[in-house]
Amino acid sequence: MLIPVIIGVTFIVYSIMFFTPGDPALIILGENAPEEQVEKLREEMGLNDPFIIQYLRFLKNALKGDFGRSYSTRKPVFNEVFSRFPATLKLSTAGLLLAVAIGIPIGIISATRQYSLLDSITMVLALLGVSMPNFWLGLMLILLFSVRLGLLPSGGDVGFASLILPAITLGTGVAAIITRMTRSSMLEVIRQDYIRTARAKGVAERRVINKHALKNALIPVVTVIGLQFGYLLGGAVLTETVFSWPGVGRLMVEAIKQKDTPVVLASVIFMSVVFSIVNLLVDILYAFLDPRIKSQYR
Amino acid sequence: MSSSVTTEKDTNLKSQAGKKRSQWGEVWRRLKKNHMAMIGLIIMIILILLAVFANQIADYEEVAIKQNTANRLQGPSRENWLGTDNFGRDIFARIIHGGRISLMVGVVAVGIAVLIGGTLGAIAGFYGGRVDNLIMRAMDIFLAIPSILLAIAIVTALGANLFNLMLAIGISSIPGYARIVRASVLTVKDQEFIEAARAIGASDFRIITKHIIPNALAPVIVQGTLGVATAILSTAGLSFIGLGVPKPRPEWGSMLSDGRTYLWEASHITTFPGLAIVITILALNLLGDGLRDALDPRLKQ
Amino acid sequence: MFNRRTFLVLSILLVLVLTLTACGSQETGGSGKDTLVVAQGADPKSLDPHASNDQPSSRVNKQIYNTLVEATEDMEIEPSLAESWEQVDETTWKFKLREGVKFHNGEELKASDVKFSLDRMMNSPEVAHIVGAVESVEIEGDYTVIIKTKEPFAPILAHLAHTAASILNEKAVTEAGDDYQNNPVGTGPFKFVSHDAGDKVTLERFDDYFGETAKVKTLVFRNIPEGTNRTIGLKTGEVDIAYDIEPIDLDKVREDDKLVLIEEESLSTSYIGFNTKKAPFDDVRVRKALNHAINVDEIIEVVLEGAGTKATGPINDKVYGYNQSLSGYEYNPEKAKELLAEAGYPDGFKTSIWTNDNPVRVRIAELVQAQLKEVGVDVTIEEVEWGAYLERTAAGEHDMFILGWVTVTGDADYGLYALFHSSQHGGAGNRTFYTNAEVDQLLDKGRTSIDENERLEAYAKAQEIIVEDAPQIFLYFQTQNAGVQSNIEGFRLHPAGHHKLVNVGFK
Amino acid sequence: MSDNILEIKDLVVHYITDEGVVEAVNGLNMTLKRGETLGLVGETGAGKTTTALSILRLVPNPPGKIISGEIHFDGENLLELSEEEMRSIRGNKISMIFQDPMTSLNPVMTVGEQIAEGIEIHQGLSTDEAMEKAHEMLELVGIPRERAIDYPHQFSGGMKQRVVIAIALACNPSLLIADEPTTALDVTIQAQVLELMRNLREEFNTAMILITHDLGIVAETCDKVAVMYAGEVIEYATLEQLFENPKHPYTIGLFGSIPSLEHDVERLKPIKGLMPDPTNLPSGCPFHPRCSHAQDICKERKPIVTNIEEGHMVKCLIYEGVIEAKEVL
Repeated sequence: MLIPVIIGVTFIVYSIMFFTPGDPALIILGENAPEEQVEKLREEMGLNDPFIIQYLRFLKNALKGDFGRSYSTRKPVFNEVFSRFPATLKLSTAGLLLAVAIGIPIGIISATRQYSLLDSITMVLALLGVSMPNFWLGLMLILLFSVRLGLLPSGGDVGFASLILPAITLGTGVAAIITRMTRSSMLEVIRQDYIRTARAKGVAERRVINKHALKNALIPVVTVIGLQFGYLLGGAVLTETVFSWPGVGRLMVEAIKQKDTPVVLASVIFMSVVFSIVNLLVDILYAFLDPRIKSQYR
Repeated sequence: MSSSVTTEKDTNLKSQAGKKRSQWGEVWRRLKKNHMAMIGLIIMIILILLAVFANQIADYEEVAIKQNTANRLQGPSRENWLGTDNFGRDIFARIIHGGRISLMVGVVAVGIAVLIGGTLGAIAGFYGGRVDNLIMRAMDIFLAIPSILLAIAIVTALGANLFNLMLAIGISSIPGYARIVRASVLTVKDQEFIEAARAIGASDFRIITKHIIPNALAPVIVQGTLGVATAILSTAGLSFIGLGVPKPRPEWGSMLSDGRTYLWEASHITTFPGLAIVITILALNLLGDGLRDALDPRLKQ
Repeated sequence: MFNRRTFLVLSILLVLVLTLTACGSQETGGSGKDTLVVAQGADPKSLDPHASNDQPSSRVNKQIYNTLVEATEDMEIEPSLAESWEQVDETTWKFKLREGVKFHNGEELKASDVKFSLDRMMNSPEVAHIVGAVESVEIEGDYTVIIKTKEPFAPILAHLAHTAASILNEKAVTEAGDDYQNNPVGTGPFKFVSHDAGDKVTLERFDDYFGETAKVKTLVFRNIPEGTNRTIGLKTGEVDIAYDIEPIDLDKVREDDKLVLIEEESLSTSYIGFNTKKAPFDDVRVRKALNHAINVDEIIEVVLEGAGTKATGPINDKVYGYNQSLSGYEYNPEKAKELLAEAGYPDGFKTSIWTNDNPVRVRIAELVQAQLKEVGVDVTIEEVEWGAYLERTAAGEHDMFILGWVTVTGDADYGLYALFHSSQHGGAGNRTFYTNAEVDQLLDKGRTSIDENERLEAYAKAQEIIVEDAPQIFLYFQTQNAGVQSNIEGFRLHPAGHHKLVNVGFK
Repeated sequence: MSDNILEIKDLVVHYITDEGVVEAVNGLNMTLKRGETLGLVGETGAGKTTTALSILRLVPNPPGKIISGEIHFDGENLLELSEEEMRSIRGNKISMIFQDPMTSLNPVMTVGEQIAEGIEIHQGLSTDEAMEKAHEMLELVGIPRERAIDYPHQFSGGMKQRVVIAIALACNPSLLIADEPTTALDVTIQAQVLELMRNLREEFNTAMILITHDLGIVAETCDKVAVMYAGEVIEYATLEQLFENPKHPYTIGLFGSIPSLEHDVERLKPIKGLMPDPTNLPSGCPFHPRCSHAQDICKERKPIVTNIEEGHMVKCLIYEGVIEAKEVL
């Protein structure tokens, strides 16, 4: 399933970019290159071929890791994007871990104390969390922790301290979603008959939650986490811009401004592929959590 | 974004809600009892009124875009409730006019997505088989591209203006609606009243428009309400990275972005448009959650 | 059981990520006395000086490489790799190289490296124009280089001081091939360690440097695009020197006891160009009218928070050849309206102004839009992407556009020729398509004459005519600045914008 | 030690919801002797399951709440125990088999683990020992021990209910509550499962409360029968007494509503009307709106317990002599 999805993604993104106004040959050669030279380069680059031919050529090269060269730096695009990827991965992973580490326990506690004050507060905060644009949250965090308090760095990837604010920025929305999801999933599971069965066995409440309810409740949450990774990657574009984080997202924003189409193209494809792979991993994790699916695979 | 997963799951349950007029009355009664949803609704009504009467409250030409550099970077005061920006423009007026853009993009983008996604979903669900397979696989591929990235790609390609913004955000949220509508079509497709309609010779088109669409309405309304919130967030995000509406027209995301430079000296330029976004999204989420509960009472036991 | 294990795994992962990043911080983030962290607003495009002509790259390349001659902070030409030189005849220059200069790879600098570098430069589309006057580079033995120009070219030394004229090691370039920019080798006080794309460039003191060796062991250039973030970095101490403090943040740095704000007039000018081929801007009265209609002081106040000086003409007093007697255009909307009426536009007209996404320019455009509205000119702003911006202004599709120019060489030739000579229409620099035979003649004279007085006279006259013809709205000369920790010593701003860091150290 | 393993006195349980207070159990009284099997019958919503859950103190709270009453088990009032003491009783001395085996088992745990869990908790055995015991229990209910490592979805409905029974009997409880244990199963499987339960009950000498609305099952299994209506026991008797001589009009109605093979009934006489709205129970005798013998007094006066004969009790004004109904007497 992964391969056709990736091919489909490249097709969509390539088609979008194909219809971008602006002549790549002109952008490469510079503004006042002679007409015949431009035409020669167009021919060389195959820009005069029909769309489908150009796409297939692009796909062929892309499979070899060749996404062409950046218009602005002249470096191979794949290297450009790939060299930025660790930073994005680090940020997204940190954001996700933060979100999971906050969202799941809080969601569980909130569900086990439904209608309590704690539950209400949690729900209000979670609602705020999903309603907040992350770039604004980032700016507000910078305002508080960097500008006013001078505690934390506001930009760049220079060690743990510099990861804190971006990870919170990126993780908050997801944490809120995971909290809500865990809570509702937990509430649903707690109502199930098998939880009553466990209680009727004399299992302590703590154990009922941890052993019987949690794993079942996590099954839908894991799907959400997988889907949220796409949101994280998208959010990384904005978060990286706010925090001068040297990842793929900011590369992409810079490339957009410089009209560096190959870089934008490759960035979107790259992130989509990562997203697809993450979802594949989630499916595997899913099977690990849910024996009903595992036995289907056997 | 926030609740799409739960909504999808609940589609089946909800499809029954839309059958009779009187059931909408019932939905409204339930919605009225939900205080949070009512707060959301009231906020939304206020925001819509502000947007509609923006020019009466603060004239676009004379207040929202007119520069007054002598009065720049002022904090909140009696004259300028939310202060002024770096060109001395009243931030409150700009937020109201920005709200017009946000709401319009939100509604139109969701409209586009519902129309295209809904049609695709209905066709896929109704005809099934290869058509279904083809459409839904295409949707899967669309879903593999994180929606904000897809929107970025489209706006980058087409150029940044209001129309392209709506189009891009609309297109990037098509798959969600396709899935929902397909799911509700599948649940009602084989029910007896459809069979009955067929038996008296109703055309496919008539069955789809008269029977299936009303049944898919409830989940689409919920998803649409939450979708407007997502679209507004995306609009702000795209504007923030410079893919928004042209200047000097105010837009929340670009106001935020412009304010970044002045974060230290005049943080109100950044704070207030952000708050406007938060309030709007919060209201839509409250309303959306409330609608979901009202349309599907079984969930809220 | 399950959840314990999961949380255990998660927390281990978390700790792992944290420690990984924490390790990263120790090597670069520490404010140890031996590491100097410099923040600038963009990532260097390339550490191959022949493949880039952007300020961020020059700022790094300046530390890695040397040029034959060097312009000081006062724009005086000084020996660098060439210890002496002489002008043999009108078109021939002879340079005597310093002996015993080592490249970072241990090779010794030879005349052949100089020839190789300059030849390579002449073939590079990005920077060839800087040595466009050079006809050939010859060598005599290992330490003598002879440069011949096509015609007499007075500012040759200033051009050779450009960072793009940096001397590379032939062997290193040949060996590295395509990958040279990731393995740059120069003779400068710092040698290259690593370049984390989009993030930072790390350099290390070169102990065999031919001059006095650098004060700090490690030099890190960090890329922090957001101006506010650079200032914050300075405040939190993670950055030692921050270039280009946002105007709005200047007071913050000034007022901070632990920081020093260094300001200096620069060689860069900002202007709004007209398309003089296109109506109504083909009428000099309209161009003058708009010059009067624009309140430059307001622009300087709003956009630069006062950190700039109003331009009186196309170049400022830092540039050799500046005409001191010019006074520029005063802000006078009434006069502007009169002139417009005279030109046949009593009710103004509709036009457009182009800008790229540079926030300063966008803000200028917004102000200009509002100011011109007062005299009846209705302006729409079009934000055009940088590539397309250059492309389309070169093609003459625009009405008005906002651009800047840095007279890097500090010589009027560089500041005027490309912008106003009719041979330079379009992409070469003259995007206003300004054509004036007399100006052409004066600029040619300034370029070829080797009599300094004659040159000065020609440039003075040329500036007078240009201001009178007003192909641009002359805006301002931006004051350049840097915020520096107060324990830093030896830092000076260079008017060209790329500052030498060899002498910078901690007190 | 008393003869009665279980005595419920005046139990009142309410569910407090937004829509109103559901009076699920209203002053219920019931006793059960050691080793005896009691059938608890009644229509859906009569409060049978709530009663059962009250004994285990597992009424979901919120919204459910035990308002008042006493539940004596082995002489101890369960309602006064701490949660911890209660836990040591659940699954150990009292255990319960739930209605739907499909949903009663945790889908992500192996059946072995689920059986062993209770054993491990209550008998202080190590995990391995508990698992060994679980294997034995599986065999006891007729499932090969190798299947202990399988997950519930790998079993059929009847097999699952066997697993549930194994869980319930794992600690050899003195009281087993079975809540419609066979309703969700195929008819053929029902018989097997009932047979299994009967055998095991005898083997372990466990007292049992069998909740059902199937009088046939009651007839085959039970010693005593309690008929519930609107949260009260309205008739309590031995099996013979009830089947041969039902007293309460509702009970009679129940018999009337089962198609019988033995007696030739011309047509079924389902009880007219529906169960009353539990948030708004009728005044007086809760059955009066549906009762063909009802008179005005029935709306006002709540019937009390009348002893018909030894061990046969009924709550009806007819037997208090307040009203007359010839056909019934």
